[in-house]
Amino acid sequence: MEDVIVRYVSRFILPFVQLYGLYVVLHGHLSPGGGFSGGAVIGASMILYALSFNLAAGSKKLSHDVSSILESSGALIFAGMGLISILLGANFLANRAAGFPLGTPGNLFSSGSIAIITFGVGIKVASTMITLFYSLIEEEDHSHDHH
Amino acid sequence: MRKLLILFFLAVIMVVMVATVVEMPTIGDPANVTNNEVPRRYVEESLKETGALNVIASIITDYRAFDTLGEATVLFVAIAAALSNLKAH
Amino acid sequence: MNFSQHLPALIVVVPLFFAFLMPLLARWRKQWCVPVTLGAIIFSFLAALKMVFQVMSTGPFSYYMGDWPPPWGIELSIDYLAVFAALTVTGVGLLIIWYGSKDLLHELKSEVIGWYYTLYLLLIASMVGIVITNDIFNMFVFLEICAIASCGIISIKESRDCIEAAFKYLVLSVLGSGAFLLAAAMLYMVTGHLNFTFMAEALPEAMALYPNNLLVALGLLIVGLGVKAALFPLHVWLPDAHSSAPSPSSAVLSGLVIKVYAVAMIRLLYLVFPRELLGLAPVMDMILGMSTLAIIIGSMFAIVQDDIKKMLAYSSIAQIGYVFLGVGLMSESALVGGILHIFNHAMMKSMLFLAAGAFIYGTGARKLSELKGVGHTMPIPTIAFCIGAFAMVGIPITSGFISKWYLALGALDVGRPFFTAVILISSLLNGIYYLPIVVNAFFSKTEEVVPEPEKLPKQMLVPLALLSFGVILFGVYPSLILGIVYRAAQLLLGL
Amino acid sequence: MTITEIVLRLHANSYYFFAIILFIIGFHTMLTHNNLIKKVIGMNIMDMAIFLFFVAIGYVRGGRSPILEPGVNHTFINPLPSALILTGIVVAVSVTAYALSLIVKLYKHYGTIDAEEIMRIRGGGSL
Repeated sequence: MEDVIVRYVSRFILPFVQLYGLYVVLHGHLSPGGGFSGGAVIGASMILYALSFNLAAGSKKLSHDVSSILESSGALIFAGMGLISILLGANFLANRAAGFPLGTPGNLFSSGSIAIITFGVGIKVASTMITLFYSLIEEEDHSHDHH
Repeated sequence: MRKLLILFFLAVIMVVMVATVVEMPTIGDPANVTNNEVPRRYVEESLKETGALNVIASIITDYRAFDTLGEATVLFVAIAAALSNLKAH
Repeated sequence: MNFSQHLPALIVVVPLFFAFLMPLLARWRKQWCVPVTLGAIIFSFLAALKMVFQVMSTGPFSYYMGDWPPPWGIELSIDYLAVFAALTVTGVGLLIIWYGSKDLLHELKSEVIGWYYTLYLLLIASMVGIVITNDIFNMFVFLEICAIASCGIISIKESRDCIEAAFKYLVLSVLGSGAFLLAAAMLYMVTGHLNFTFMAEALPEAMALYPNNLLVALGLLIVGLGVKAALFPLHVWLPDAHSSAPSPSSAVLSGLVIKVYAVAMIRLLYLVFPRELLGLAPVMDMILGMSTLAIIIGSMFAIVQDDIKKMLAYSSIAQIGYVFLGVGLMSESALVGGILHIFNHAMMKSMLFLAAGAFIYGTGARKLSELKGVGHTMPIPTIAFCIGAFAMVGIPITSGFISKWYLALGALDVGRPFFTAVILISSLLNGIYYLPIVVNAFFSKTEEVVPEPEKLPKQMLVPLALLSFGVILFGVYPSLILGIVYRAAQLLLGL
Repeated sequence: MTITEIVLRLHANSYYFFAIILFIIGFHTMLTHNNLIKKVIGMNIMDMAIFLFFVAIGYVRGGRSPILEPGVNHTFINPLPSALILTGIVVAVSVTAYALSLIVKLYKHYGTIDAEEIMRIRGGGSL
């Protein structure tokens, strides 16, 4: 796609979209939203980047190695928090019972494991969207090469 | 012929479902059986028990976090299945 | 910190954790994939074994996820049926992937093998999750993981039949999950709970107010899980999916995955729905009718197949009929037979599929007619296949006989000898399609010179030998597992 | 039950009613269209109908979305169905992504995404 307006506008709004996505993820325990919605916003911003510039530029920003590390780490953070709860003497995925500090309600750093898990889910969702998008698009390119 | 059969089949499903909708408890009625001690505790105690203002967040990442782990796993399995399928051919 | 009290969570989470790690290992430490996969499943198997002993000595117990007690949090319920099914899944699953560690190198491209282990671990974890969870929504989530992972291990093979079969399977599974979720919504609406125990407590009261609602929910559940378990008229996806997949996938899909859905159905029907509701509509008679048709028609389709894996797939449709026959008869012996058949058929059918995989590995032959004289060139897989075939027919001293025996007894107990006759006829039909293969394999000599088959590695022979040993062992000493199966049946029937 | 009563009940439970209609539309799309992409779209419509149905269970008249403000008392809706459906949506997305990847591959192997055409190429069976 070689559209000047699309490129210019998306270059302008991309940072805001990503910042907003990050905001939604980090404030998941305080306001509407959370890991899924925020992760989806971040993922969508990367897809917008790839669509308005081109695929090569997009995959240069996020290589396959990095995206597969991100995918695994998002899920591993989640499962790891559960295992930490067990190590702390509570049941799997316990929060208050495992002694995570709940902090002052309303603060950014509050509610123990919830914030961390939300962050992990955010990473997971964003990287999943990006990976699926790129792998489907790349497949399309390959089949064009074949024919 | 096939179309007619499908339409008949769907009509039967629809009649059965609509008949059950007629019998279902009214939407939004505070006396419904779903408004029992379960959501009450979520709404009243979640601030004290989880420290999160967003009750939905406290449910999906604390009270029922195992579902959400399952859900992250669904995303993961979708990636694994899709990528393995795309790479295999 | 007492580690063993967390086994119910760890049995699911450890395979999940290593599945998350697997893509990284596949990228940078390829040689670790197999040991890590085997290690994770061995851990789950040992955990299941430990829980079996724990349940047998101190009775069922539950585990609260996140320390939230049941109606608020998710409860894992470790009862007799759950540990029995978990032991079956992890034990047979371990042998299958052990076999697969060599066979897959033959069947798959090297860059996707890491993904195969990922999907396999996720599949095992989700199956264990389905059988031990006590929460309907949690079960739905695991059903979805299981559905996608089982399609994934089909479509991973480089063949267009696999893709097409996986797509058909996926669409029907999703329909099934949709029906399941709708049923869960209807049950939640009238009970206000998602936990099975609390639901069961609230249902008698709800039944008086909303009987039709519950009947529709019950119908949706049976259709939803029936599609996934390939209960007779809903089986259309199974033959293609199970025959085109790589052999380890066929073994796990036919041996374990469809059984897990049957276990889920057993739990819901017996532990959640009140008996009076089952009396309102002839639900159990419907299940009996469907399973009878499955047994007869599945066997008949199997007779006319020429492809060995397709024949085994059709035979699975017939065999899942036995399980549902045990569910529908509502008598203790029949239920024991049904639950026992889950275990026995898991072993027999995985063994048969693995043996068929070994034939394909060694000679490349898939057609039954090409397997003449294979007993002389590949003795161990052929002997395993024969033992499996005998067990399928239900010849004494094999485990297949025991489960059929209990099913037949159960049918007589409730005064329905018709179903005993069905079991006898189907044994005959099984004989018609299994025994010629056995005879051909050993006693017929082909005129042409057969090329020497490829030598099978130890990793493929040992699991086959262990499975055939198991089939004989549990045929001669059924009392090894009958104790837990009896207790499971008694708990389910409320005796 | 008279017709008026039925209509009144359906009006009171209109979300359930329309969710069922949407479900039937999705199911119809899935059954009648040969285009595989349309089948996937139908699958999604069906899933969304179920989600709508489930979320409607949680509504409480006059309730607000369950974001707490310390010190202020409101009536809230039942948060449980909403939380569950958040999970459900992600499940539907994953299934769709995988189904689309399968369709890409089917297109590559058969050169078409029409179910009947694929069946004709394979010879027999039904999708």
